[in-house]
Amino acid sequence: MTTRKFCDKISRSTPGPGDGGNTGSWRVLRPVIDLAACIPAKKNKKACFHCWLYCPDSVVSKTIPPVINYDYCKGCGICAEECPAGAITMVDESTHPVEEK
Amino acid sequence: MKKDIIEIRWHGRGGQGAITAAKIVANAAFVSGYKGVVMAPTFGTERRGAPVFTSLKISKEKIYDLSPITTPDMVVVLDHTLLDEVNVVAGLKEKGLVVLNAPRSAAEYRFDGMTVAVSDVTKHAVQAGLPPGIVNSGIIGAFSKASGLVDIDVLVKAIEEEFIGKKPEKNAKAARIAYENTEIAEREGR
Amino acid sequence: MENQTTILNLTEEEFVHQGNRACSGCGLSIVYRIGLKALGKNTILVVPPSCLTVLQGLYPVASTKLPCVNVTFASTGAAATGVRAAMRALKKENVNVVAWAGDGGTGDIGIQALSGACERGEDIIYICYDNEAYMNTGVQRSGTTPQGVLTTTTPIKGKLQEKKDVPAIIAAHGIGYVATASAAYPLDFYDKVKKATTLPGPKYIHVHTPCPPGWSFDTRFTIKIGKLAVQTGLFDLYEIENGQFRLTGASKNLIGKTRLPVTDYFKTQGRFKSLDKILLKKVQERVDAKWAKY
Amino acid sequence: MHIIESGNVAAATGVRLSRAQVIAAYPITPQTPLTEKLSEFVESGQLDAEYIPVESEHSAMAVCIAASTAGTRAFTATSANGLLYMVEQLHWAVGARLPIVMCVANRGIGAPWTVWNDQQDTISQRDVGWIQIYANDHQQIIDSVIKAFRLAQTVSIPVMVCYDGYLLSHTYMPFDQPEQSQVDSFLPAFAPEHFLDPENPGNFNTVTLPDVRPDGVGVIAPGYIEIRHNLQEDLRAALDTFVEIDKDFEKEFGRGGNPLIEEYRCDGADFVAVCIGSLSYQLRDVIDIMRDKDVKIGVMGVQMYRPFPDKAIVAALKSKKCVIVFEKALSYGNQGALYADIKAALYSSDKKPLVHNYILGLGGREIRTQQLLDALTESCTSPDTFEDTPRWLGLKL
Repeated sequence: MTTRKFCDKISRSTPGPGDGGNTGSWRVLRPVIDLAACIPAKKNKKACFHCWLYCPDSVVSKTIPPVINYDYCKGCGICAEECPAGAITMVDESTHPVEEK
Repeated sequence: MKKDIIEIRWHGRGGQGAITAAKIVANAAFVSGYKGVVMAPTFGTERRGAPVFTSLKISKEKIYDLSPITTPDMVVVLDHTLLDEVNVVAGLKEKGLVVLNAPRSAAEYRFDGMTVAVSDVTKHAVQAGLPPGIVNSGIIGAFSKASGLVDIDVLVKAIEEEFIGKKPEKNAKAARIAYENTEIAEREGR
Repeated sequence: MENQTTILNLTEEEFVHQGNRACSGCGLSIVYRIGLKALGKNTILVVPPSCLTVLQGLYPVASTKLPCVNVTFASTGAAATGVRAAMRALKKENVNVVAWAGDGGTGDIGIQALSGACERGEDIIYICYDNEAYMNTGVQRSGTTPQGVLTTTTPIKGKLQEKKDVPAIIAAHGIGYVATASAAYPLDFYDKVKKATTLPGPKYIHVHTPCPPGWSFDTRFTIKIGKLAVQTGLFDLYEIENGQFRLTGASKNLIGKTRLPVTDYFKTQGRFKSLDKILLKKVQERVDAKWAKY
Repeated sequence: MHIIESGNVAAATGVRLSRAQVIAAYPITPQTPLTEKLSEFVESGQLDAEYIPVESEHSAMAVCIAASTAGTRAFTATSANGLLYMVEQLHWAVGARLPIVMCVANRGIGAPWTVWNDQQDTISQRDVGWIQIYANDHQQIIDSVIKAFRLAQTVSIPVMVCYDGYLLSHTYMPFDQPEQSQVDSFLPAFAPEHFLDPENPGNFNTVTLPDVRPDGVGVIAPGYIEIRHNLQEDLRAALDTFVEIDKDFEKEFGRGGNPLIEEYRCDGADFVAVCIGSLSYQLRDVIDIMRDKDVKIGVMGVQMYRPFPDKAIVAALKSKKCVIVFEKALSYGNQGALYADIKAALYSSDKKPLVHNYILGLGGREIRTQQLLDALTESCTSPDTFEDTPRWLGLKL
């Protein structure tokens, strides 16, 4: 009988990032953090992190200051909406075309 | 259709244990050298108290035909009240045998051209210490005596194995009492 | 339930990969991410068709770092039963067996298998994320769609019937733990999932997950709208533990206080735009009557 | 050791000896005594397995699918409408390549309700991708169950073991019950390469694209059509695999030799009756009667119906004058399914016998030996007079 790899017989996926591609390209608006207003950045200690908690795509880091992974950020704006300090603004992507890479 | 198959039809009521009785005889027949043994209950829904029948075919060779018995060589009737409801001798071969659990004597039951064997199994079972109404072990004794097909000792052993944990000695005793008290009325001509 | 978990002590370990196919601003994504943190590595997931099937990824890439079996729509509760039975047979007892299904997959097509699993007392956690319609197929009404909502199968008049109370149906099975939660309160949800991992028998958690495209609102308002559902008293956060009902978290804090009017919630979403004043009044009265009993 | 028991108990005993680990079932006549026996085996400790009394057949197969994906040997059983209720799951189990074994006590399908035997239930599932084995007596039931577990895990394809409802399921006859040690040496433990494992997480049965797609490191993974093509290839190869497994079985147990088709007095025969299931044994009596009258006739039982053993069937039938196919099912709106399959297989043969088709026994209509004798006599006397359409036997219109 034919021998073939088991995974040619079935659909068994293995974990990895970017199944949907670089979902950062979905973004229309880009979240930009104003470090002067951002609570953990301003206090220089672990605090707040609402942007990290509420991010549906886990693209915000729980660091001082929080960093957004724009490769995968879909630009939903929840972080901007939920930031208690109003430190995140959603900026039109078209004004930021050259900055990447 | 094959001539060397002995066909036995068992009549009882749902819940009375006709299937178990036929199964015990099947086991004993197999042990006695009948390689072909096929026992088939009524196909379909079985309801407690309603008339049921079970087919038992016995042969020295493997049996391939699983269709129900239509022309039995013998019929075994676990409950004489069935005689009013069911034509138990339907299709019974000429000079066939009717084994009957009934309180009256064999002479009182007449089936044209058939041999009738009667034992008051209901009574004998109580004598053996079983609760009233257990007749499926006792009837095997009457069957053994009347048919001569399978030895009573082999049947009693099969009864004891089947009734493990369910009063095997009393069931065996019921069969033996019935065996000793089976009255056979030779067939009468028309 | 006292919240033990805070943003600061919530684990940084992620079990969902970046760059998955969930819509921008997805309420499910939030609870999936947080829920898996609570469940941890030693977990097997059972997933029927839903938005989660897409979020999980297309062959051969998986967006979830946990083992998962995709199963047919109606079979989730039974499939979770099968995984648990296999774990017992293999003497792997310390694994969380978790079914994760949508509201249609739970309260409509999947309710028979779920009911069976609850009745048998299977040691599983069943999480239903409720976005109140068949979103994966493009927003058709489900049993859990609220009254008056516009969907693609209730396109003009809105849904005529009331929302099916699935957690109450499951609670009626007498299982040890039933809870509700909301994507807008992820820490509350985290603690409930965490508690479920410590309890025997069937555990059912029903979590409200706002859906920007299905409910017609801007992606940035997912949390705001989830909170409004709770603060207006429409969707209540509670636990039923061994038959004892108690409001929790933000719902508990509403007891004895004036709630926001339900219109505050309805006006935020396009799906409610056909609601008339008569129905609005009726819904407000229903909410008031419900809260009068709390 | 020989015991006299029902066909359902023979099946249950095969499952016990095969050490099934997860069993899920929902009662349906005439399968019910099988699941009753299995629950008794489990409760009494004779079988170390999880018995899940599910709330439907759909869920029974769901439990098996999940338990098998998790790496355990899974079993279920059903009949008729129960089988049809799990159809979606049948497809799922085979697409996921799970070695589940299922017994089906064949029963007619409603409406109208019938509890009695025919084979429409499993025959109508012939295109699903499950392997279908049919047993003709209790020995074949118990042996087939044991072989089915080995076959299923060898080829990663689920197997149905089918036997006639009531005629076999409820009938008692003697059969040899193999020793546990023999079964253990014949049937190795189930040890799949991939299973649900937190240490090596994978996502099973994910959405698969029409085309191939690279994974994260650039290795190309098959698309849906490749996966389905591989299933078909593996199913066809399973014919030879089953022949090999049957040889091993014969070595261990001294029984076997007819895994795909079972012929009786076909040597030198001009006419061959063909059918599936216990009817092929009932026909042996008829063949004997006709052979006594110098009619050159034999009977062939089709033991494995899917994958279809077309080569073996063509080799057995191509030189015959006439093949008479008896069926307890049909492809409604066309002909008997087996009849159509046999004709298709013979189409590529240089010699082509005449082929007749009889439909009989639907919904448990009793099949009398005399009827079979009459039908075969007519087929043998005037083989050229038959139209290419099924004749119905025993109709009382």
